[in-house]
Amino acid sequence: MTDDQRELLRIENVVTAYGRGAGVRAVDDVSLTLRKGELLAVIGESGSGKSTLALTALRLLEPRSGRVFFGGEDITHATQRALKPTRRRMQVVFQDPYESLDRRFRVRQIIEEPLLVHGLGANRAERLERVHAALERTGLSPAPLFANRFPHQLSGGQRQRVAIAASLVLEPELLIADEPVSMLDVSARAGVLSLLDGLRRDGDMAVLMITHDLAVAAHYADRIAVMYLGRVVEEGPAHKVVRSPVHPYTRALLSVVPPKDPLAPFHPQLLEGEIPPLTAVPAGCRFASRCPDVAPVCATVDPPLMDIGGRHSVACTRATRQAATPAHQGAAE
Amino acid sequence: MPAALAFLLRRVAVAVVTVFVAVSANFFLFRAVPGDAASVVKVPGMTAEQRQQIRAEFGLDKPLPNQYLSYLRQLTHGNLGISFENRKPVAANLAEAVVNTMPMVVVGTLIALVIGFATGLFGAWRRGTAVDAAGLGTALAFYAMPAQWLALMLILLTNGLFPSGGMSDVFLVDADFWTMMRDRIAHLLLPALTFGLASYGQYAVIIRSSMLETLGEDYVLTARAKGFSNWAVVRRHALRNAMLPITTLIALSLGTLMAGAILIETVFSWPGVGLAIYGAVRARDYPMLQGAFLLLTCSVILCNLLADTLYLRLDPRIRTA
Amino acid sequence: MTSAPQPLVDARDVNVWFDLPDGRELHAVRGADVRVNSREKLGIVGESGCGKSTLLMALMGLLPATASVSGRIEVMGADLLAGGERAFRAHRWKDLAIVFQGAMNALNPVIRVQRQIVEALELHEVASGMAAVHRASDLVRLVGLPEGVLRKFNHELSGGMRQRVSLAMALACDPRVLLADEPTTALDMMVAAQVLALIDRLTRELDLALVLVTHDLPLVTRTCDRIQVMYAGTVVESGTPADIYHQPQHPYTRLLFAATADVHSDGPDPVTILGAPPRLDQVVPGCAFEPRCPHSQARCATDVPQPQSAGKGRSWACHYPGEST
Amino acid sequence: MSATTTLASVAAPTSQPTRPRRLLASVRRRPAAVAGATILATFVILALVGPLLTPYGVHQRVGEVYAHPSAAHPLGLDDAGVDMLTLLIAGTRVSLFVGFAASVVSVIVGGSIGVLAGYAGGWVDGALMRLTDYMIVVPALPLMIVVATVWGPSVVHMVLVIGLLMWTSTARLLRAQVLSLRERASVRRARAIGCGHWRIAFRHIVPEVYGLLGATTVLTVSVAIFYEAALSFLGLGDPGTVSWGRLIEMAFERTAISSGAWWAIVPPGVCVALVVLGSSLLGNALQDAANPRAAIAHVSPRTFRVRAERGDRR
Amino acid sequence: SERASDGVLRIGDTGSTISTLNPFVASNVFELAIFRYVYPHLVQYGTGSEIEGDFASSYDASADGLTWTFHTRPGAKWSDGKDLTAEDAAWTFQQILAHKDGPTARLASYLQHVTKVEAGGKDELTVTLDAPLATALSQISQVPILPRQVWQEPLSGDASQLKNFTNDAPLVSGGSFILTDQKKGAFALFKANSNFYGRKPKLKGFGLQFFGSADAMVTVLRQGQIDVAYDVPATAAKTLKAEPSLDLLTTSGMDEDFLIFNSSSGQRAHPELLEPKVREAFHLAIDRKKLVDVVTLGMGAAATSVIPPSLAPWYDPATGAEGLDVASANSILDGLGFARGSDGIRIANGHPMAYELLQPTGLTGHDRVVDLVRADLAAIGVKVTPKIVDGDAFGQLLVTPSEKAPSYDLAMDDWVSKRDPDFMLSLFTCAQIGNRNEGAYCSQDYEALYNQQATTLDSGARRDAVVKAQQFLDKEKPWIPQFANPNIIAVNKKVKGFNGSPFVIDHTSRHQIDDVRLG
Ligand SMILES: Nc1ncnc2c1ncn2[C@@H]1O[C@H](COP(=O)(O)OP(=O)(O)OP(=O)(O)O)[C@@H](O)[C@H]1O
Ligand SMILES: Nc1ncnc2c1ncn2[C@@H]1O[C@H](COP(=O)(O)OP(=O)(O)OP(=O)(O)O)[C@@H](O)[C@H]1O
Ligand SMILES: [Mg+2]
Ligand SMILES: [Mg+2]
Repeated sequence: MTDDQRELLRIENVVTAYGRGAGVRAVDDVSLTLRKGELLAVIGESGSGKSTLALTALRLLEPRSGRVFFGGEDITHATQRALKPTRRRMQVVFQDPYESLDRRFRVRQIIEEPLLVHGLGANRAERLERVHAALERTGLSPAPLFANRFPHQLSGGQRQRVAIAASLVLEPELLIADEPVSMLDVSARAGVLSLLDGLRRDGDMAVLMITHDLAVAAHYADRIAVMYLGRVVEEGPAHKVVRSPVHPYTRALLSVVPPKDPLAPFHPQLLEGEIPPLTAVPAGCRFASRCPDVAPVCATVDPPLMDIGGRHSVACTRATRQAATPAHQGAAE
Repeated sequence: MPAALAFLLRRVAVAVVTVFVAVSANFFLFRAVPGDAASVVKVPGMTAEQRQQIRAEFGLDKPLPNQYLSYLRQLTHGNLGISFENRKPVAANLAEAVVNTMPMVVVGTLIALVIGFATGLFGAWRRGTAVDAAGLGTALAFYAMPAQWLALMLILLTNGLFPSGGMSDVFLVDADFWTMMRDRIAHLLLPALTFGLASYGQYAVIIRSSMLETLGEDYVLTARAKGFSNWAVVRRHALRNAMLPITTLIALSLGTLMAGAILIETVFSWPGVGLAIYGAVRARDYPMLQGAFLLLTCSVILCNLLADTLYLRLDPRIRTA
Repeated sequence: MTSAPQPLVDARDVNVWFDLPDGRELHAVRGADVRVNSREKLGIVGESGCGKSTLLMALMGLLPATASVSGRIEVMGADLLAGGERAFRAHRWKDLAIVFQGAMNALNPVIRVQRQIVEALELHEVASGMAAVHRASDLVRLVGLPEGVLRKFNHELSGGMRQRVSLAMALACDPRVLLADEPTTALDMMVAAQVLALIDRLTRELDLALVLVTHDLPLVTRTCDRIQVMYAGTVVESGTPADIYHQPQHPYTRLLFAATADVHSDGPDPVTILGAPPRLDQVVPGCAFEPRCPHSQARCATDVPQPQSAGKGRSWACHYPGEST
Repeated sequence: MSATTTLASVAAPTSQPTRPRRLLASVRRRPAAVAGATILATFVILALVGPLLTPYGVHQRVGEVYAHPSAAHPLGLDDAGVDMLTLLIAGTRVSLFVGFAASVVSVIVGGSIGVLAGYAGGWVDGALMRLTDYMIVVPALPLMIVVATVWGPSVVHMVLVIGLLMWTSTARLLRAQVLSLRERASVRRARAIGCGHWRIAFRHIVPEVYGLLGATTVLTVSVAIFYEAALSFLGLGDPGTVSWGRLIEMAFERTAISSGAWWAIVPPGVCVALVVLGSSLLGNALQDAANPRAAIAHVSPRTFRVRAERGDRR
Repeated sequence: SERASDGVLRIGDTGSTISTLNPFVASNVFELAIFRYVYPHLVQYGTGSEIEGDFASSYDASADGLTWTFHTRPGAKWSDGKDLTAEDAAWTFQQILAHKDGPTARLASYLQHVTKVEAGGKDELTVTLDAPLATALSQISQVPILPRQVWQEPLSGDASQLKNFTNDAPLVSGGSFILTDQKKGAFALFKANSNFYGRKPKLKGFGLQFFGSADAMVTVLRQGQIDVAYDVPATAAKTLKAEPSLDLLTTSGMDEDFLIFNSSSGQRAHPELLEPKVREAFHLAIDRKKLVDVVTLGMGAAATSVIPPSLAPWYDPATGAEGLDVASANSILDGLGFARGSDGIRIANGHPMAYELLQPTGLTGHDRVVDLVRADLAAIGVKVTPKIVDGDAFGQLLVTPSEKAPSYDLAMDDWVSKRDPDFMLSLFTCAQIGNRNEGAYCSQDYEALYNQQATTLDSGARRDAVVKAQQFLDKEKPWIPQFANPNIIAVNKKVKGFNGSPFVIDHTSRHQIDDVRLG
């Protein structure tokens, strides 16, 4: 299979802004590619534009510029009606399992609704069968026991599983999960994460997962994209990004996560200051104001995302001084 | 402070739009009612020509857009037209009514605020106790009483102790200042008290609930953790925050105050705005009604604007951000 | 020189019940002990709803009127529970200061930061007038903020700044013990790291004792000298971070570590602890962890395990400690 | 997979009652709500079976003008020698009808406007909200008086006048609610699934505001009854019918006070006050239940209790 | 003690208020009453229904009845000291006539047949009519004489400013009192006019206070803060009668309630209603005694003619005297072949005898009248559905100009008679269709009878003519009289010489105040 055939979602130079006029550019010139069966984790501080990116990919927001391809098809400006068949192929799971399930629906109804909307399943019995199958797949077994419950009769982890099941019934090719476990207790996280991991391994489903938790990203993702202030600053295979991070921001982020063993060495590298507001994005490198490695050039040059080899790209003048090709052009290996 | 200015400007813009809507709605509302001045000004044996003449007199024979434009033009000169009923300028009639209504509404509102604050604050403070329940119950009970009935009850209970008709003893002429004053106050007592009692309930309820809400805030807990006594916490931290919704309520309640005023003025024959409106409806005095509506809507809008400005002072969150 | 220094906080067998609107009771804290020595850093971990915040509130005497408490709470030798609100108030902020969970709203939105710091100074007669203002600016500088924040309102500050201001405020009266209830959960990883490092530094510099409540295990093992693991209102295990990590005695502790992923090493897959904590509005006859415990035996369902002490603050409450697969 | 079987066995530790029942339960827990519901129910029953309770007609002269209460006429007679109790019961029907019907009208109008504005957003929202702004600032009772005068007095007109002029708070409340619902994750998810506007509006948003709608309806009843009493008092009630407002008017117009006939004035007012009280108590409780806010107060003169008993340990 | 009320008669009233002091605009009773006391009138009514001199101390008519000569009092003065002469009167009348189709229309309606008015020197005035008129003096008694120095300005040119002339108090007065202060809807205060040309009033002054409610008025009366209360509701009578300090003067008044048939020729839906026999049946079915009993608490009187009983010299007791007789009523309708349907309602001309009854708002007690009448008519198989409309709309519906037939079936209204029977009788003339002729009744036979009474100058002969007209109306029954409302005035016993006749303060006489003393 060639790369092009494996490509599922491609985002090209997307800019998404809130508000009128130029607005606040929450996502500013981002390009990403997600292949079939791949788990891409997007990490970054709060407000860096992760959710906005996800909503744009889902076309729940329309980008100001740039393009969004899904399965090779340009959906950048497709109408909601035209998007309907595509919607079936990409599904979403939100952060808050308490909010994202309609409180008045039984689990069965929640999972059945996508089938109804897309006219799948010939009759009630067939739909119910699919609902049960989806429940079983997410580990809510025996399915009939759960099917008739209301969300508030389930624990947080179970609710998140229901949300995933409601996505799975449509057998999507892409699942976008916006912080799927951050509201869950440690004890329930692993279950949901390994479920997602398993689903894409045996179902060839791609997952775009947004997370705050670097450890989670490191453990489950194939690839990691690090966002800072509306930009992707580093993107590459998970083990490379975690083990040999190139961008100073990635390095700092990794350094502040303590290892599990209290006796293992731990030298957090704290960044000074705060993220500048989106309304006052500095000229030059956006990270320059907090960069421990800052060079004079950073104040003026806004570094593009450049491939540094091995499908690993970084947006940092220092790291890419040896100058590779711009990342999204060099995507074809 | 540009954020504050922007906020204020936005509010002013909304107010201006609303005033314009009100002005226009006013005009068309009263053109839409069946019958016009000609059918209203009662002249026995009026001929068709005379009818026509009256229509001309009030400009009712011109096309609607022209009438509308001239109405707007007159408005900009502060001219609200001439009353059908007594042929005096509407503005003069209204001014007199407003001057009469003021003492009743102001004293009444003061009474309402005092009782309302006392009940509301005490209730929130002693939440869940019998005193709270009794205070809240009484407040709700007064809130539930129709103002006109409350007025009648007060008359019944005071049994002629205080005058219950008009603003003063009309036969009291050339009396000295204090006698006049005493007479005025005696006349004001029952209407103002009715007004106060009828409206204090809503203040009490809102003050209590906004106070309770504030008392549940994290910063109140912080203040307690700092070692402040309960009362000091309320005084320093809760009160000012609890004031915020009350400001809006008082501004907005002006509109509903009118309802109470009409009824109370009717019972006590108090020659204020309420009675003027009621009389104008009965007499089909459309210019007068139009003027009164404009006055009331604009004053509610103005009060809202005032409340916004006050909010700006009270709540720094609006001032910046 | 006294041989055994008196603990700053010594709470024993604390129970907290909440009256529920339907007349039932919720037993939120079930016989928990908290003991903090001078300069000691105590961490309390546990899942959401296990009673961590409630326990802290009990120590400060800030529980709502619907709560009832039993046990003994001593702060610097004074029995506060016996002394009532007045006794608690005497120690608040001067001896015990707290940074609240979700400190996003811990500042009064309509009062400037300066006033809120100064009022605490004046109340406890630490300083007043210009002296108080100077101390306030010292404090904000101490937590790494520019003096300008003194003239700001809550909404003008970022999350990290609010947390720092809360910290500055807590330090205003030179307390002996700083209680911090999940001071970093609402923050980003980087900011959280900054705040935590700050707390760590300040406790050392100012000779403070610290009680740090959180559900982030790696974080607490990194910061604290001693850890208490709570489950369903009970302290199930306590000890030094090394004890807890390397020789966990309670299966819950072990599972908590196993459920956590590690960014720095490729360990095995994190595990799930099946099921959910018990409802605290019901009586739990045996070990509260029994329904979720992979090693539970008949006795666990009926007998409440009593804490076993191994000295030096090391203890656990399990019928079959150290058992593992 | 063994994990899944165990999962089921320990699952759902929190089995709470379903939402409507929870709502009911939370209402039942509030004494104020129970009192409100009881008052309303009593009056509704009175309206239904009322005519069976008295043997007299509403225009039947049965004794002296303003005769004192007596065994035969527990509430005395009115200014035409008609039994007051009979009138009061007859008034219950009309007043309650006007109250409930007007509040239904207003909730339908306000609800539609609120939901439409909140859901559609953009210029639709802008236009509807300017309309609402205007309706809020325009003095309601005077406007009702004008409209009622022009339309002429009848019960149906009264219902429409009141209903069509007091929907603003409902509209605002619902708009705010819908605005926040629209951003809710569950609604976003519905959009992501590919649900159409209709489905989102009527399956995901509107059902969420049912509770609020119910609460506002009950609350609006009190306002409607108020306005009925006010309009009737001003002589704009249907003279062919008896309502509480008309009874107060008649007492006022026909010198009940100077005749000392308190029994002609007190009962209708008490009835209005009771129903208004009942519906605001119940309505507020429903609103709180539909829209629960944290019911904590960190400051209270009472403090937590100290118990001697020990926990279940040791 | 500071009350300026010593020697001042304090009168209370409800309902009516003063909103204008401009006699060209004014219409309500109290506004007109003010002009009666403040402005001179050539003649006025006495205490009964006879006319007497006022500013004209004597007057005579030419033999043909077309020219009236008035001799006015010499040496009279306005309150501002200016001379008050016949020339003032002539000027006023001429101005009214000059703008009669415009701003002076209201007053001009009293001078309908006047062709010329001339002053013959300072003390004489001649008025020329185009036809002999029985009501000439009665009409002239309504026209106030205005001070030229005040009214010159608004009456100049085409008098277009007249309507907006507010004529604020204090007015330049020529009558027995001077209006010193007045507030719309609240009160009017008068003091005696020392310049008055006639017999000086015995009071230092008097005042009218308007109450929003009868209750407030009655309370104040009982406390002695007013001396006289007009318009006392029947319901308060019992309480006031028990009050030792008060006298209660009760008479059946000038105000009658009528059931009105749509008699317009355009009324085609229910031809049976045009049938006098059917109307007769309605008349027989209505229980007037019960109406008087329930609605007026027994204090009013049954009405039988369009002229109220209290207008004694003109009222014909024999007219419409037949009382309640449901059996006869039923047999009349049976006789007409209007059989009852299964629901008990008669069928007439293929339609059930079910009618809509228009009723104006704002008539106290009317709902009860309608209810009783409904029940009475139901007893003869006639169904009536009341429809209530606003007073103005009611007026418009009833007096639609003749070309558009009014569309109602039945209506109910009340009318207050004037002291001259002409007014009530005029309501049925064809000329009044589209104005006051509610029901649009028109009959040439009646026109003849009406004109005869209107032009007969001899009072005995005129009475016969008036009786004939009443009897004719009783036969035709365009309206069915129902009952006369009572007229109740409560007077403090210290008030002496108060005239409690049904001709209450009706703005046609000054006697009620001028004759009063305070003891
Ligand atoms: N609806 C909105 N209107 C205006 N601005 C918005 C909106 N939603 C997000 N933003 C802004 O866009 C920026 C990016 O937001 P986004 O939610 O994508 O961040 P995020 O990385 O998902 O953050 P978090 O980790 O907090 O979820 C932020 O500055 C935020 O304030
Ligand atoms: N005021 C209260 N009334 C009733 N129950 C309460 C109250 N406060 C807390 N609880 C209950 O007490 C238990 C312990 O709550 P607490 O807030 O102490 O937990 P926590 O460990 O701090 O959890 P988290 O990590 O979510 O902050 C929970 O079940 C909670 O629902
Ligand atoms: Mg996000
Ligand atoms: Mg907590």
